[in-house]
Amino acid sequence: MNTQEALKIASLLVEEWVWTTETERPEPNRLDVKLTKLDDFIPIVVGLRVQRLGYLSAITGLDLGPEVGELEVLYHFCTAAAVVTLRLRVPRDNPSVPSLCSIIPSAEPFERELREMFGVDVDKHPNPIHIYLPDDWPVDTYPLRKDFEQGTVSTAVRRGVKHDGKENNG
Amino acid sequence: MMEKKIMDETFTVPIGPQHPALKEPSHFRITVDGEIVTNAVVRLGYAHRGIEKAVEGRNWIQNLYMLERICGICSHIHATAYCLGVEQLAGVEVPPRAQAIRVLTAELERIHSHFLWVGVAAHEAGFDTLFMYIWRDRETVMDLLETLSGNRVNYSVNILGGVKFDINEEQADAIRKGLDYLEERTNHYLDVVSNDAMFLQRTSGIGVMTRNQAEVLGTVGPTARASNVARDVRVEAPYGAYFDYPANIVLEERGDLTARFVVRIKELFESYRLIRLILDTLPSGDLETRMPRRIKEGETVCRVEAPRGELFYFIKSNGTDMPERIKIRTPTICNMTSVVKLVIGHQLADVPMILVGIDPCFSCNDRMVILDRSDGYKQQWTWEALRQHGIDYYHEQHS
Amino acid sequence: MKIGIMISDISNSLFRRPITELYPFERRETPESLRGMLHWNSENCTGCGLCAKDCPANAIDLIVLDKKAKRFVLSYHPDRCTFCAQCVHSCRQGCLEMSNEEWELASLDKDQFHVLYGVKEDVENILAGSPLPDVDRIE
Amino acid sequence: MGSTTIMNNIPNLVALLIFPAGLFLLLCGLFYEWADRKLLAQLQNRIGPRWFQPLADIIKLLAKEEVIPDGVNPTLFIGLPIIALAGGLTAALYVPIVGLLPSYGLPGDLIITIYLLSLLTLCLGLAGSNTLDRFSLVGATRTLTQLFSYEAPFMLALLGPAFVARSWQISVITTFTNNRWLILSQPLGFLVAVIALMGKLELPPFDAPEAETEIVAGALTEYSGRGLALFRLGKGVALVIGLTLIASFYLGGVTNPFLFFVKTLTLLLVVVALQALLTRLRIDQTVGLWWRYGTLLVLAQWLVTIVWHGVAT
Amino acid sequence: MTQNLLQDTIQRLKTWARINSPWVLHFNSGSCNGCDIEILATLTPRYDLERFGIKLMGSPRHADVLLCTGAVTRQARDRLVRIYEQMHDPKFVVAIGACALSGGVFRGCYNVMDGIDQVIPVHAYIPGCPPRPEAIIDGVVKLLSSLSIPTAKVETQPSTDGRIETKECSL
Ligand code: SF4
Ligand code: SF4
Ligand code: SF4
Ligand code: SF4
Ligand code: SF4
Ligand code: SF4
Ligand code: SF4
Ligand code: SF4
Repeated sequence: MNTQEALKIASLLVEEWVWTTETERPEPNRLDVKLTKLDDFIPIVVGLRVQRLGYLSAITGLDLGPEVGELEVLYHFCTAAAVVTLRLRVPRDNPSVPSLCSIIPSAEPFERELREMFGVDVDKHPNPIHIYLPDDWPVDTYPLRKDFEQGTVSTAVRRGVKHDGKENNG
Repeated sequence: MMEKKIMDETFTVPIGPQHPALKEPSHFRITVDGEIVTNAVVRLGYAHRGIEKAVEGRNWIQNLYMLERICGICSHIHATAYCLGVEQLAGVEVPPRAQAIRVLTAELERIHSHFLWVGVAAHEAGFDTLFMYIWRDRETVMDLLETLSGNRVNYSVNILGGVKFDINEEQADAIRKGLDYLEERTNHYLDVVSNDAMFLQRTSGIGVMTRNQAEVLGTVGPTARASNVARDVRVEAPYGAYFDYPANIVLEERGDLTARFVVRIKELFESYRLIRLILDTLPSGDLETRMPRRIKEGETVCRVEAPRGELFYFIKSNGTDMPERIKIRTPTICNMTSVVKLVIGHQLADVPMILVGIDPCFSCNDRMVILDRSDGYKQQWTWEALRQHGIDYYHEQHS
Repeated sequence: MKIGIMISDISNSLFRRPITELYPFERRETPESLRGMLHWNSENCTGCGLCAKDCPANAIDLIVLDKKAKRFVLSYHPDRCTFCAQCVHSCRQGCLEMSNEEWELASLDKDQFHVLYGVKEDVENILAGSPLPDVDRIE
Repeated sequence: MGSTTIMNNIPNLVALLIFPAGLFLLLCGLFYEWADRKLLAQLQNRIGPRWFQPLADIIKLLAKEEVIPDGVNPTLFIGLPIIALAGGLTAALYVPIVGLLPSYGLPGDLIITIYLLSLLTLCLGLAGSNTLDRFSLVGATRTLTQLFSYEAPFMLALLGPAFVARSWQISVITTFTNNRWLILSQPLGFLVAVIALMGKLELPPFDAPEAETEIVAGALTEYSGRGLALFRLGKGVALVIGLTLIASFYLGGVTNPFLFFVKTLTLLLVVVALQALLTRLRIDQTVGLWWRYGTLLVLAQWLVTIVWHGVAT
Repeated sequence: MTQNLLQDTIQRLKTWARINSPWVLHFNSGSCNGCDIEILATLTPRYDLERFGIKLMGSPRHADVLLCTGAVTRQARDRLVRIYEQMHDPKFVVAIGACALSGGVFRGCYNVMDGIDQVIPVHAYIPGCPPRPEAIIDGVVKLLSSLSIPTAKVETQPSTDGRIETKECSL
């Protein structure tokens, strides 16, 4: 499937079907789909999958900041040069998205990363454990949120490091 | 063996912390029901440095160098992906000469990376002579990269808006000469990995992944291409100078470890061809365009083909001199998933083969297995013990 | 299916001198472009601070003693430097350059890794910790 | 700590040195270890270690802190390396090292020698299983597995010359083989003997028991300092003995020092070339290979020898 | 008298052996792999560290020198300390690369400790990103030669063109 065909099928799927979406073409090879209803998300993904529209290339989390009070989750599907992006908005406190693992097995690490970096709860995730962060990472601390301060965690830990009985704080 | 009695309940087998290894450390936790793997989870982060957060606090220029240092093996491709993305956002045209030099460096990097991998994999399989010779010849590329860029590993060829270094005739000749030598050697190595009986018995038919599996599991790069999945960003979605210098895709059908060796080695020939072509038809012109320090607001997605597969960048700018968000998805994580998913439903005894099959360096990361049962009974297993278990298991099956 | 395909390599090597370099006894010539230790020439420096601003590793600080009289001291940390040459590229006055000879920087203690470039007297003043008129640091 | 280790070691060392020709043999072992590493390096197109390297390694190991890990039997932990080395040194008494006549000789000493050589491997295996470390245990299991699969072919291969010489006494056999190049009449036996020797000494590609990429250092993972030094010395000695045996049995005898060095070093070169050429076998492959082909080859050789002998006499 | 002489000789012999037979262990504490491949490159035919008796060991118990790369991520920290403790005396640590010396580009990131010497004592520092294999050899040789002269510290000398290499900086 080439890029143009893929984009065409994708826009047919998301625009002229029963779901409520807003689409945009920010760049010639990209189709940006804003989902207004969380319920539409899984059916659309299944639709993309059935149409064999690319593979899930990445999941990006975005923190729109405490002022907006929302997080955005982006799912990028790639076919040839085409990139179809599904955007979900979730509230900043208590965010949650459904897991894609049952449809797309390779979503697992991406969703785990989303969980620990943004604190987005992934509903029904098979392995909701840390992927990158250490196990002793403080709870409710999400490094990629805008209000996470670089250095707070690291200095706290560094004080704790001891060697040869000497305190070692750089 | 003594493991027998433990085998009949469900328990979790976390394979391996990391090992002072060349490759990055990782760690698997495998849940087993009797003999069948029911779940496997990969745990990364021994090399997690918090880059995605750090980029938000540094300016666009500083970030170039930090992103370049995500990984020392394919540093240039990270920097290229970032530059292409930022230039796209800023709406800046990069001169064709600079684009060509970027691609040339990327292909040199691919050569170094594939040589490195073949060498390490050979060492892993216990064939040190191949490792030594491959790494000896790899020095040829390293020298070329060093004379070209001034550093052997993190070349820093890119700057936003272009490249730092030019190539003169003398350097071009040195590259051509180096490639001639490497091409001859590569032919020889292709012969070794595809025909040496002793080596084949460690690679042939091992870690097989079918085409469908590779496709569904979202594998990328040579791992996918060794299973006949035509996924190569250079071909599917050309970027930079790949429009003018199209690459050909290299596919293998068998999907086993041998195929992964062969794909990588055959890709080298493709790189040699591209580099020669670029050297012969290097467009003239400037090396850089001026970049604004502040980048226009916007978002972009940038995909490039790293030596290990598709590298994905998502860049969002808020109009200041620092990025709002950069998301990096490296190829390794995609292929990692395929391992984790592939083992489910297989015998525990097959796990090592599948892991080793995907990327032999896993076996060097993971040397220890800790049996952690619910009653608090802990036991350490080596990677090898697991392998041994596999061997014993099949011996019993057959006798 | 053959056994021992690498026999041609090893038999070639048997009677040949190894390819090994004799470093540190013999030093190969380093390429012109090699990026080694950073050097600073104060003459043309305008004190714009771009070099310090773009350094990804915060390896350089510009200490401004007197902006009008162009008295600057550059403090450089080779242990933080990633030898990326961005500062060289950023400087429009061409004050900075990277040596292709000085790259064997290993040391047994870390004190070696703080280098101050500048007029001798200024550097010594700073070292002595004497109070300086409106010192301004650009990082 | 370091110096006391040395001081504690001194009685042991002295005991080893006053052993007839012990010191000389140890040096010989070190020399052959060096030759092995150097040749391998040369074949890999690099310079390799300096001539005193094994000596420096040993001295350094002797001077290093010795820690007895938790959960091991200390007597065994300390004793096994000594027994291993002693076994090797004793075996040397029956072998024409440097072309000299063996210091001792009794009927059937060939069997004794081979078993003394196995003592080394056995100690290694025991040492591995004496610790709680998993790498050591796996290493030990592999060592012992390998020992049992290599013992028979090695023995049978060496019995070939013994058969034609009609004696099981090494000195008698060497007198017989002097200037008789049995490699010509028993090439298969020679081949099996060389490969089995490599297997016995765990040289690549049969180094699965101590594969660095798989199990760190196998049975010796927990050993440091003196224990490791003694095991290394033991292996060096075993290498010399093995080479001497094969060279004197198959390569026309080693009746003077010159011939000895030429022949054993040539043999070593063959061994090293094999090391360089072959990919490490998995332990199951190692074992399978031997039971399937090694023993078979040697039996074939025997058959030929016997038939040929029958015809000749 | 003779007792002293013996002691002295043994001491010399030990030092000599130690210098000539350093076995190394390599640990990646969260580096970008750049430094690690250069370390591996020093073992390959072009540079061949075996010339100096340097051998890469797999077990901390066998190693005398720990070659460390990376900025020490929080996950790697405990393991680094454990490996250091498992090594038997006398042991030395060499920090390789800007990351290992100070955190390099990753200085200040939330998951890194900014250098090996924040966690374990370090005996030699090799700057570079990554250092060339020759520079690594140079660093190791400097460490080894310092072992023969117990008080080896490189002299600080003022160099030409007004540049001074300093020991302390009060700033
Ligand atoms: S075994 Fe693993 S850690 Fe050791 S050198 Fe090979 S790849 Fe690196
Ligand atoms: S790129 Fe990914 S793995 Fe690397 S530091 Fe950033 S978040 Fe962690
Ligand atoms: S895939 Fe990642 S780890 Fe591998 S070479 Fe590329 S950047 Fe490095
Ligand atoms: S150099 Fe550029 S960024 Fe700096 S002050 Fe001047 S205009 Fe602004
Ligand atoms: S690709 Fe990701 S997981 Fe692999 S080394 Fe790089 S940051 Fe780590
Ligand atoms: S070379 Fe790079 S890291 Fe070093 S001082 Fe210059 S900008 Fe900073
Ligand atoms: S960029 Fe150049 S002119 Fe500006 S402060 Fe730095 S050295 Fe001086
Ligand atoms: S110093 Fe440079 S090459 Fe070494 S680990 Fe750090 S970023 Fe990578």
